[in-house]
Order: sequence, then structure tokens, then C-alpha cells
Amino acid sequence: MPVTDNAVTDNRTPGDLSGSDITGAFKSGTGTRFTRLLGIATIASMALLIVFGLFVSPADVIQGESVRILYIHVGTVWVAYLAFSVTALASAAFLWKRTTSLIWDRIAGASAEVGVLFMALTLFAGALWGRLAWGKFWVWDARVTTTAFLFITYIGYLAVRGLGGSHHQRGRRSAVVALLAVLEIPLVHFSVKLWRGLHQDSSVTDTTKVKLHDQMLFSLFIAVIAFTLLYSWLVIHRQRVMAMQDALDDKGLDYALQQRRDEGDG
Amino acid sequence: METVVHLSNAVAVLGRFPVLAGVDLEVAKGEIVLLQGPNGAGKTSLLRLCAGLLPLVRGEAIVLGCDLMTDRDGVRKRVGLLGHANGLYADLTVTENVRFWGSTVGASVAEVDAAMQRMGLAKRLAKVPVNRLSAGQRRRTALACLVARRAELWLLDEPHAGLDANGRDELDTTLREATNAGATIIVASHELERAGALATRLVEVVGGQTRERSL
Amino acid sequence: METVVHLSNAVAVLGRFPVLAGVDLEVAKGEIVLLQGPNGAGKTSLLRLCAGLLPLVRGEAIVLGCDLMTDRDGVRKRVGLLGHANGLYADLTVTENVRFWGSTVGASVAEVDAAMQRMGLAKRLAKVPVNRLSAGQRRRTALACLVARRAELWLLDEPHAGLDANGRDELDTTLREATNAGATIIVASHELERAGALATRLVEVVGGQTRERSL
Amino acid sequence: MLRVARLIAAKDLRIELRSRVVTNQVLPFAAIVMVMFAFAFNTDSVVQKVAPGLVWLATLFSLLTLVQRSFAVETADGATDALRGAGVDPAGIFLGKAIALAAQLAVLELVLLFTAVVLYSAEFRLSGLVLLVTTFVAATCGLALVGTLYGGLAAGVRGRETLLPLLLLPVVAPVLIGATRATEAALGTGGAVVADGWSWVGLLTVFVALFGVGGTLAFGPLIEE
Amino acid sequence: MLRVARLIAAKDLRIELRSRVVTNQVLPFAAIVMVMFAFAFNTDSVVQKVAPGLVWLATLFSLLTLVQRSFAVETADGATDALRGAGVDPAGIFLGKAIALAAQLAVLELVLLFTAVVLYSAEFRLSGLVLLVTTFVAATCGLALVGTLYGGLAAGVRGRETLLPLLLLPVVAPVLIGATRATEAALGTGGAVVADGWSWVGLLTVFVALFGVGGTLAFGPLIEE
Ligand code: HEM
Ligand SMILES: Nc1ncnc2c1ncn2[C@@H]1O[C@H](COP(=O)(O)OP(=O)(O)OP(=O)(O)O)[C@@H](O)[C@H]1O
Ligand SMILES: Nc1ncnc2c1ncn2[C@@H]1O[C@H](COP(=O)(O)OP(=O)(O)OP(=O)(O)O)[C@@H](O)[C@H]1O
Ligand SMILES: [Mg+2]
Ligand SMILES: [Mg+2]
Repeated sequence: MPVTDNAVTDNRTPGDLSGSDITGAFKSGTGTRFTRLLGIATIASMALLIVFGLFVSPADVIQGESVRILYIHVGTVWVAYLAFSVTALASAAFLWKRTTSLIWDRIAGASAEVGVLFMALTLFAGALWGRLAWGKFWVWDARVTTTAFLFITYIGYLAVRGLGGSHHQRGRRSAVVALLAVLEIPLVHFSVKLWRGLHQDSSVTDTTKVKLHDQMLFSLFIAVIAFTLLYSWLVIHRQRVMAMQDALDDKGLDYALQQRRDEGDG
Repeated sequence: METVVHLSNAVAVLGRFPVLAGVDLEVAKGEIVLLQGPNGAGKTSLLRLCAGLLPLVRGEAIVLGCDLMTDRDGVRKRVGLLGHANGLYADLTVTENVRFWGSTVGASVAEVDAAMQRMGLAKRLAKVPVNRLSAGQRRRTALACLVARRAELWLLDEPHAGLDANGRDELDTTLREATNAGATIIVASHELERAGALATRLVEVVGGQTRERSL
Repeated sequence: METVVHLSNAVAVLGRFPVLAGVDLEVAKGEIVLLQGPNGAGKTSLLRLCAGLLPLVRGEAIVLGCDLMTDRDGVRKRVGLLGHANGLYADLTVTENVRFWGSTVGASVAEVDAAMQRMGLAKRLAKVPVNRLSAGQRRRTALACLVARRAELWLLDEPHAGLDANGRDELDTTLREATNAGATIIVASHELERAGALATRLVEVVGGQTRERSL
Repeated sequence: MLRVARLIAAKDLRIELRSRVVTNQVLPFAAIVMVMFAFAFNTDSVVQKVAPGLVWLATLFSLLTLVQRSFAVETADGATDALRGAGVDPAGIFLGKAIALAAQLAVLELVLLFTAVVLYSAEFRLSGLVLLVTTFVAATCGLALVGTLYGGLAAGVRGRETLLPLLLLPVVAPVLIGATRATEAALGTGGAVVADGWSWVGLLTVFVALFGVGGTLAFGPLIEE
Repeated sequence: MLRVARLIAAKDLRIELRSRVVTNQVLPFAAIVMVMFAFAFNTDSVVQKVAPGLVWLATLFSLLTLVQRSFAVETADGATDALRGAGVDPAGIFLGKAIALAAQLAVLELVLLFTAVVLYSAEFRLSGLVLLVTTFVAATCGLALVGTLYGGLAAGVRGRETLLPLLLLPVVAPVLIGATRATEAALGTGGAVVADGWSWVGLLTVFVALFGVGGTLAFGPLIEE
């Protein structure tokens, strides 16, 4: 993944922090009982997805076995949408004066990171599927292209998070970008209608012309549940890691402050 | 006496480097405080903090009655900063530059002219574009922009650098007039003899911290 | 005594403006000449002319035995100029900058280290990129680059600007050492008290012309 | 806010009048880009078909240069700091710079359109003129607004040249596409009809409204250090 | 002269390593340019046909940025003055900067070629590989040499941003055409055969020799005030 870790930018300064023993404060890890349960649920639903996706659900009349990519492709993209929406909501919460708290910023960041991860999976699965269905990894279809733009946009968002500066500054800047970026999701969703491309039209949500087999629909449902659980697990952990990093930055600051003060005496 | 600047254990960082490592400073209205100290001590950073340009990370900072943690915009409108850079538009003439910076606070044409007069720019140089000025002439222009801004708190970072003997005298007069008109001034300078004669108080900055010194 | 700089009625222009309007100047080997004068008088232009950076339009100019009309390249290799700008690469560290400028004249690593030591840059700052330095620290780096160049004629344009008290002392020592080693120095500065103590001769520049003055 | 906007826009345009960077640099650049395009695809039929796309593509590249120039003027001698430090209303700065940018873009687009007509023998239809003008106005405003918003965000930071295209291009792409389709409709390229174009203009208008309001509100926090 | 060239090249590449402007800025920019091209001409067959031309067109745009960056580094804090003032051999400066530029261009072109292969489904033939590599080497050297020469000329003067594209693009056009045709021959685009390509490579080589010698001799007077 590209820019994931904004704390590890090259900001080493004269008062290098690496020598201190400030890591000792965080031995407890990021797990709690709830997240362990969540993890177990994730694994279980993944197993269920494998069973239904690969064995129970039928092959497609036209596309054959390759239709099974659908569960990954569509499952991940919907969860990516969810992730980006959460990012936007958390960003709004951060910008709103009465709820300003860095925790919203961290949730926004963590959610975007996981969203980018899922979106990468979508693109990957879509490209593979494209090779099977259209004979090419990539076509210049409207949805495919707008999806690529959405992906780039959130890479840009993560780059903005990585610019450095104080935590609040990071929060403010990235929140604005997130609120603008989320507006691209409808564009991607409606792009098929707008531009009439090669890509599949809405076939799941549009109930007037259900084309999917019932068992396929159910498998897709399981896929979405499984990916959502995975998403939650990842975000919770990532968010806690970020909190630790922020705290570590603060601890590092204490150390650097001491060194800076000694400069005058030395 | 009215307090204009109140810093208590103020911390500011650039990247991860704590440029200000817990600064305490009290400045009362009408004072001319001289900041002095070795290169890299944090004088520029201290001035930028007071101008609301460098975010406060920890501690307390109240400037002109506004808390820098929450209300930096309130401070900025009433503070004038002359930094190491001049902040001039190279393609515009001297007059256009001073007028632009004056009009950001709604100064009248007369006030702008007075400011240029003050720094000896009213005659030959008025219509010369800044990119054809010498270093000292640029510094004068930047000072004229500052004068035109009519700030309540003036923050000057090495204002003498590049000015000729005449310009230094004009600057001193200008600063004295400003304090008489109710402004407060903080100057960072390495020219102790020059700035010391002007200042009412000397503060030494070392290693991101301040120490009171006698003049 | 050996003449290092000989200008006679030298004229130079920028755009259409005659920045130097017939300058006469003689500098002998080992001198430290202080140029002084109002803003815009032409001090910077005079130094740039001597460095072979500003074309001579009329008159005569012979520097280090080379005629500036015909052989500017010969001059440049042997002259070191510190201008208003520092000429540093912002993304490189202090050491890398000094090393680069040193190696343009084939200075050894030891000489480079000595130059950095001279300006107090050998320790904490050696590995810091220039864009993370304070204004004075940059000026020190530029001076170190100049020292590493081991020029025969040093041309310094307001070298004190931005240096702290300590740095000024170091600079003075450096310049005295350089003249003892056979270099000649011309300094433009507005800090009469400081630079006057160092100089052996004072030349006033006014309106693109020079006048001899007593110190 | 409007006073500040007028002030800033006047200043930016005056700087352009003095320095003539856009007139002397970006214009020939854009024109040359168009010529190169024509060169690279030397089959005439292809060029004519993609002419509207090329106009907008060239506009886009020039936009990047224009935005960079617009903020380079501020950062060159630390004027951004001075602006922020002067407590000038950020919304005013945003609108002012966007107005100046839009004015410069408009001139540029006219020239490009003219070049396209001459070089690629693109054709005008009177019936499409209203559509064409509306499209150009909407697209210009949209590009200027987004450009200013992200330009301001990227201006202060270290990797600014990196960040600007990264942020700008994916957002601007829809404008590019919408404007291209609308222009095609207006010019009748490839048999497109005028009526098709108006829905695209609608999309552009939504975009303008969005970034106009969003930018005015968000510019302050964005340029904050 | 060679010592100076090595010194300057090493310095330029080190600055790039530190600042990562090319890696982080020009590369994504060029890649996005390619994506935009593909999108603007959304008919697949067209894109595939013009793929080699697009690669070189994108290289050309990036060349402008690269040259500007290469000299911006020098002018930012008055280092050009310092270089000239230091009496450093101009031929050495020229070669050094050209070498550094060529290295950066080479990386860029590899990425672009890769992008073209993936995005436009351009195809490789083993028989054309030697031709392809030769073309790329010759074209890269040619572009780097011309870029440095005119970059240096434009660096000092006031309207530098104006001047550079204006001077550079017409001169580089032959390189663009030669390289495109040679690449087409190497890839077999549109049924071109490999043998066709070599005459273009010959043209490129002449170009390189010309600007290599000319630049080395002329750079000194050019960067003079
Ligand atoms: C790299 C190539 C591809 C990308 C980037 C891509 C992207 C997307 C996206 C973003 C969605 C979510 C649309 C929405 O609900 O808003 C989606 C849905 C879908 N995609 Fe793809 N896709 C690709 C290739 C394919 C291929 C090759 C197929 C099958 C032939 C396919 C079939 C589907 C289906 C069936 C849906 C669900 C449609 C719906 O209900 O909206 N995709 N794709
Ligand atoms: N590009 C230019 N075009 C025209 N005139 C210029 C240009 N640059 C400088 N000048 C003028 O040349 C004169 C001499 O400038 P110079 O920089 O030599 O003065 P200086 O003595 O160094 O002044 P200072 O003490 O301010 O540094 C000034 O009056 C200035 O207005
Ligand atoms: N971008 C940056 N990242 C990290 N550290 C920085 C950065 N900019 C400056 N510093 C460091 O911050 C410290 C304080 O700098 P500041 O400019 O406030 O010093 P100063 O007292 O004004 O010095 P001078 O007298 O040289 O102007 C310096 O030691 C410098 O190395
Ligand atoms: Mg300072
Ligand atoms: Mg000068």
C-alpha cells in the first residue's frame, strides 16, 4: 500500500528520537475481548464465504466458473464505499465544533486506509475478471476509469494525511479533502448510466430486473457481511495503533524538548 | 499595566523538532522588547508563534487578549510581522505593494503615502518594480508595508539587516512613534548596540527558552 | 605593493540603469577594504563586477592581473563571492553543500572539514539539510562554502547579516587569517562599528561612484 | 469578503499584466501542445474526431501550470505567510484567486478553441453556440475553483509539485469528460446532437456549485499551517 | 572537464534522491497523462494505434518539467551565480547536468513504456527488442542534451518559463517523430517492420552527436550574462 503511515515520514531532526526507551509504555497491544470475538466472527464468515462462493453457488450460464470472482469484486467494492463514507462522516464529526476530537480523525484515517486496501482488491479482481470476460485486463470503460480515479483520489487523501504538521492540522486538512472526495462515489456508481459503458449495469440493487440466481445473491450477501466484519476489525486495530503513534509522538516530544533545553546549557 | 503578550511554557514544533521548548514571556503595552540569542535559538519561531503563524502545541499563549490555541484569526488581524523574507510581489511596483498590504486592513491612500514617505520611498523609487530594487531598498519597502498595516503589536525579525545608516535612523524614529501611538514592539536582532539603544527590555533566547537579561 | 584590483572609470548597467557610473578603485594585496554607502548606491554591483559576474561596459577593470573585458573566466576561478543570496542547495545537507563548493576548486576533505569547523558547523548541524536551518545557520554555511573555496580575492556582501555575536567573532578571525595567508578582501557592510574595526581602509560608494574616506 | 476578493483578483491580474507569464508562456505552450497533438496523430480523420477532447486536455495541462504560477507568486518571497499573517479573510482570498484564475483560463480557452478550429478544421454550428458558451463558462469556473482550492492546499507544503496533480487530476477528470461531450454536442462532432449537451452542462453546474461553496468554506482550514 | 561533469551529475542525482521530485511528482504526472490520453480517446483501437506516439509525447511534457526543475535547483538560492562565479568549466556543467537529466529521463521512460504496455495493451516482439533499446538510448541522450542546452540558456533570463517550451519543442520535434516511428517499427504497430526503424535510429544518432558537440562548445557563452 502507498502512504499508510504518516508518523514515519522523514522528519528526523537534530534531536533524533530513536535512541530513547519510550516504546516501553505500550506493551498491552491493541486487542480487547470484543475485537477477539470480532476476529473469530470474521474468520467464521470468511469460511462460510468460501463454502458458499466456491461450492454451493452455481456457475453462471454465460460466464461459467469465473463468475465466482463476483463475490470478491462486488463485496470489496461495497465495503470500500462504506469505508469512504465512514471517513467522510468521521471527518464531518471532527470539523464540527462540538465533537472535535482526534479520535474522529484517527477513525477517518484508518477507515480510508482500509478502504484503499479493499478498493485495490476490487481493481485487482476486476482486472482478472476482465481478462476472463472481456479478454483484457483493462478497458477504457466509464466505471472502470472512474473507479481508478476514486482510488487515486484516496491515495491523494492519504498523502495529505502524511504531510506532517501537528495532529490537529493533519485532521483539519484531511477532513476537508475527505468531504470532497466522498462525492465521487455517486459518480462511480452512476457512471454506467451516464456514459453507457461495457461494465455491468446495476444488477443487484435494481429489483425490476433481477438477473442473479438466488444462491448467488445469498453468497454475495455473505461476502458483504464477511468483508464488513473484516473491515471493522481492521479499522478498530488500525485506529488504536494510530492512537499509540500519536501518543508516542507526544512522548517523543518530551524527550526532544529535554534535548533542546540542554542546548542552551551546553 | 495592560498585558499584550502572555506566554507560559509555550511549546512549538517544526517537523519533529521543538523549536520552542517551553517559553515564558510577558510583554506589557508600549514596551519595546529586544530578543537576542545565538543562531538557531528560536527567535524567529517565537515571533511567528506570536503572529499566529506557528501552531502552539502545548502551554499557554495569549496575545492581544486572544488565546492562540483557539482564536488565531483574531490575533492575526491586529499583529504585523516583518520576517526574514520581505513578502513582496516582485512584479509590482513599490507603491502597488505598499497599497496592497495597506488595503488588506483598509488603510487610506493618505496613510499609504505617509508610510512610504516614512521609509524614504516616496520619490524616485515609488514607481519602480520591486525586482529592480537593491536588497536594502526591498527591506525598506517591506517596512513601509508594515507601517501601512497600523498593527497593535509589531513583530520585527532583524529589521536592520540591509538598511543603510539613514534607514536605521528612520526605522528607530518610526518605532518610537509607533509606541507613542500605543503600539507594542518585539524586535529580534543581532545588532545589540543598535537595537539595545532603542529597546526598553532585553530577553535572551537560548535553546528554545527565554531568559530575562538586563540591558 | 602588488595591485589586486584596479578599476578606472568603470561603468556597468542593469537593464538600462547605470548601476556603476565610472568607478575608480585600487586595492593592494592583503588589504581589507570596507565599502559603505546608502541603499542602492552600487556596492553589490561593484562586488559583482569584480567577481566577473557583471559585464563591464566602459572603462578599465583589471582584477588579479586579468582584464575583465577579455578574460573574465581567469578571474572567476580565483575569486570568491558571498552575495545577498547564499547559493546553497536546500535539499542537501550542510556537509554536502560545503563539500560540493569545495570540490569545484579541488579542496580536500580535510580542508572542507576545517572550513566547517571554522564556522561552527562541524557538530550537530553537519548532517542537517539546509532547508531545516535558521537564517543565521544558512549564512554560516554559505561562509563555510566560501572558506572552503580558498580564493585569492574575497568579495563579501553584508557577511554579518544574520550572524550571532559568536559568528561575527568567528568571521573576523577567519578574515584576518585569510589576509595573513595572502588573500585580499573587499567587504560591503552597513555595520560600520563592526566592519570598521576589521577594515584597513574605507571606501564610500554613492550614486554608482566611489570616494576614499578615512576610517 | 467581496472587498478582499476584489483586492486579490485585481492584484493577481495586475501581476499577470506586468509579468505576462500567461500571455507569453502558457499560451504558446498550450498552442504548441495542440500542434504536437496534430503532429503525433498525423491521420487527419482521427484528429478531427478528437478535437474537442484535445482542447480540454490542453486546457487541463495549462491549468496545472496556471495554478502553480498563481501560488508561486505568493510563496516566492513569503507572501503566503504575510497573507495568512495579515488575517485576510480566507474566503476572500479563495474567491479572488479563483476569479483571476478563471479570467486567465478563459483567455487561454478562447485561443485554444481558435487553434482547434484552424488546425483541425473543427466546425461551428450556430445552433450550438449557446451551448458552447455555457459549457465554456461553466467548465472555466469549475476548473478555476478546484484549481484554487487544491493549489492553496498544496502551496505551503514541501512536496507541493507532487501533490497538486495527484489531487487535482482525478477530480478534474469528470469536468474534462463532461466538457468534452458537451463541446462535441455543440460542434456536432461525430454526429452528436445539441440536446445531448445540456445534461452535461447540468453536471458541470453542480460541480461548480459544489466547489464554489465547499471552497469558500474550506479554504481557511486548508491553508492553515 | 570530466571531473567537473561527474561532480555536477552526482550532485544533481543526490538532490533528486533527497527531494524525490521526479519520483514523486513527474512520474505520477506522466502516468496520469497517459491515463488521460487513453480516456480522452476512449475508442480502444485508436489508443492502441497511437500508443508509441503517446509514450514519446508524455516523455516530452515531462522533459519540460525535468529541465525546469534541473535549473530551478540552481537558481533558487542564486547557485547559478555561484557556479558561474566559481569559474567552473561550463562544458563540465553541461555534460554533468545532461547526464543527470538522462538518468532521470531513462527511469521515466521505462515506467511510461510499462504503463503503455499495461494500459494500451501494446505488444512486444523479441525481434524488435534491440531496436527498441537502441532507440530509447539514443532518444534519451538526445533529449537530455537539447534540454540542458536550452534549459541553461533560459535559466538566467527573465521570461524563462516562456522561452523554454518555445525553444525546446520545435527542436525536439524531429526526435519525437524519429523515436515514434522507430518504436512503432520495434513494436510492429500498424504492421511496421523492424528494418524500417534503423534509419530513424540513424537520424537520432546524428542528432545526439550534433547537440553533444554543439552543447559542449556553446554552453559557456550561453549561460554568460
Ligand atoms: C478493473 C476492472 C473493473 C473495475 C475497476 C470494476 C469496478 C466496479 C465497481 C466500482 C463496482 C461497484 C458499482 C456500484 O455499485 O457502484 C462494480 C460492480 C460490479 N462489477 Fe465491476 N469492475 C471491473 C470489472 C468487472 C468485470 C470484468 C465484470 C464482469 C464481467 C464486473 C462485474 C461487476 C458486477 C456484476 C458488479 C455489480 C453491479 C451492481 O450491482 O452495481 N466488473 N465494479
Ligand atoms: N535589474 C535591475 N534593473 C535596473 N536597475 C536595477 C536592477 N537591479 C538593481 N538596480 C538598481 O541598481 C542600483 C544599485 O543596486 P545595488 O544592489 O548595487 O545597490 P547596493 O549598494 O548593494 O544597495 P544595498 O545597500 O541596498 O544592498 C539600485 O539603485 C537599484 O535600484
Ligand atoms: N523546517 C524545520 N524543521 C526542523 N527544524 C527546523 C526547521 N526550521 C528551523 N529548524 C530549527 O529550528 C531552530 C530554531 O530556528 P529559528 O529560525 O527560530 O532560529 P533563530 O533564533 O531565528 O535563528 P537565527 O538567528 O539564525 O535567525 C533552529 O535550530 C533550526 O535548526
Ligand atoms: Mg531567525
Ligand atoms: Mg547590496
